[in-house]
Amino acid sequence: MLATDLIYSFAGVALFALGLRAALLHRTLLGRVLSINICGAGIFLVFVALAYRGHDLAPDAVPHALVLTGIVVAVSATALALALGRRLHEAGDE
Amino acid sequence: MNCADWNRQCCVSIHTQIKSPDGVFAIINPQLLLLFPALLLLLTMVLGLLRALQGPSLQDRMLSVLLLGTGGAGLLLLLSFILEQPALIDVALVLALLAAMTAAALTRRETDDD
Amino acid sequence: MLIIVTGVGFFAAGSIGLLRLPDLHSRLHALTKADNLGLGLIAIGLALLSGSLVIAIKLLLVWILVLAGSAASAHLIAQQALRRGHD
Amino acid sequence: MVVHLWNLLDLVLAGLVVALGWSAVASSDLKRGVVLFIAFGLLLAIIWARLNAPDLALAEAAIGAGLSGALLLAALRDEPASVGDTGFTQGPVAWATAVFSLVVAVSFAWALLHAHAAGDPIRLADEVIAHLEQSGVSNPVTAVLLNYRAYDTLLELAVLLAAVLGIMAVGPARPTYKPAGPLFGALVTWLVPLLIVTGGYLLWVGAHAPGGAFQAGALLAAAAVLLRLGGYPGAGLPGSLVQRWLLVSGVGVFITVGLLVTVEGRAFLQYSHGWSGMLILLIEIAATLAIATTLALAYIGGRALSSQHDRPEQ
Repeated sequence: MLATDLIYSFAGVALFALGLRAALLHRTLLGRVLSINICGAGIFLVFVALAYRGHDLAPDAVPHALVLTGIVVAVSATALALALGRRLHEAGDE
Repeated sequence: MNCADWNRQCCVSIHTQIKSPDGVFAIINPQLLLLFPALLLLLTMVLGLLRALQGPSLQDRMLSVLLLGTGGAGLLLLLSFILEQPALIDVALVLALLAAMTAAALTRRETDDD
Repeated sequence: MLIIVTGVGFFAAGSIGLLRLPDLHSRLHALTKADNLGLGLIAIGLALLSGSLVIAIKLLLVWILVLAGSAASAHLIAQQALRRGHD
Repeated sequence: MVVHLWNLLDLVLAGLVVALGWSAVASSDLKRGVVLFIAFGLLLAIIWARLNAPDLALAEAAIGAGLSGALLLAALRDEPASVGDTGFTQGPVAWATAVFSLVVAVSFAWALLHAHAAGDPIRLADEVIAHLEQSGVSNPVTAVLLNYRAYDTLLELAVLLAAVLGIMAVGPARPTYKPAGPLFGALVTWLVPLLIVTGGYLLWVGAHAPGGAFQAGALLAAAAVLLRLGGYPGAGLPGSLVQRWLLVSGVGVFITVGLLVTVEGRAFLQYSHGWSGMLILLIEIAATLAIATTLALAYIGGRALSSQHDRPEQ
């Protein structure tokens, strides 16, 4: 049998690498922001997979708390990046 | 009282209900029988997602995401019973509350659209 | 249990419909009906299984909300597709 | 048997999430990317549920599957339609990047594999559970966030504040939406009160069950986003002065509470035992309002709305 934490943490690593590659190669801001979000989600997945301790044991709450704030911070940072991009775009038009 | 205890308490009723009539299911955790429908549901969601990959139009993809949302709510409900986590019903509730939001964000017109 | 499996069956029908039907409007039609029925059956099945009134009410609430949400979404998507069609 | 079923479920979920993540960023068609990213968020919520992390599943359902989708779909409208500067960088740089990512991934995976083979590490989980009774709450995640590692959470709230100040500084809000049709309008009037009630519920149960300030704040922000999508330009937010007070209230109350306990001769943010439950609830209420306002303004994408009304119509 395969270990659950390994399945998901490998998926997280794959997402991280795919997001990293795409973030470096995308030419549009929105594409890069999307890629970085995928990248971050990969890291979250690794964290939560490592916190998992099977059905019967309560999972480790420390990584959960880190990821929880991470999710909220990620969406705010995304919004900031998009707002900056919009401003840049407007400034370019003038 | 920790989290796991709290969850267990809330789901005790499920245990007793399934186990009591005959001892057939008592050997394995009865909730795990729900794993079959959960897996089937997940596979149908994979099928539905092929439409999101194919498109062709943005609306087609959105429709597929809508299906994923409904199926996801169903899967969360099943998981809440399998894993004995009543809080997952709340997650499904949040998903249900926001089901219309993405479709609205996609289709609503801004005031300076023509 | 049987109700739940039937519910999953409806989901399967919805997914296959989404894949095989030729155009957007017939897909909309197939999807919204099959899925909502499927989720409803799963919710009812689980509500019967839970034997708890609070949980049963919550499950029904989830179903009703998804029903309302997907009706509105389907309406919005169809409306936009029509608008696009006229352009 | 049962174990294999779980394995199958895990493999399908993990495979699907990687496939979705990959296809969301693999194409230069950004519309496709954004819609697939929303699907990715939904799936992530299911995975958190599977991995026994209901707190995260709640937050992801509200944010990953709701808010950030709405945010990105709105940003899609701003994206220039020109074809000139889109797509991917090509050529040797692309190859080098691919190799680099692969090397990173392989070394990362190798480290994980070794960590796994080394057996169960020393964890903080047991410490968390052991001191739960003294923390004032019985949900371990809330205990970590607002008691054991309250410093981190305070700084995270400060990061959120900095982000929203940045958003407000760079320019005016996005254009508003046309008034909603009857069906969607009715849905909004039904959903918004329900979202607010659910937000309050999650804030309250956060002390002993999955939920808390971050989830509640996200739900309240979702209510504001829905209002705005329904054609209310103010998104139900209060006037700009109250808005600013709400924005700083999270950090403000946190620091005030932290300093007040020092009067008692304790360290910063080291609550006394009898009071910790109350103090945590107080901080959480303020944090919820601050997070909700922050995320709502992040969606709106600009300065306070009162100034927006006197913006000339375009």
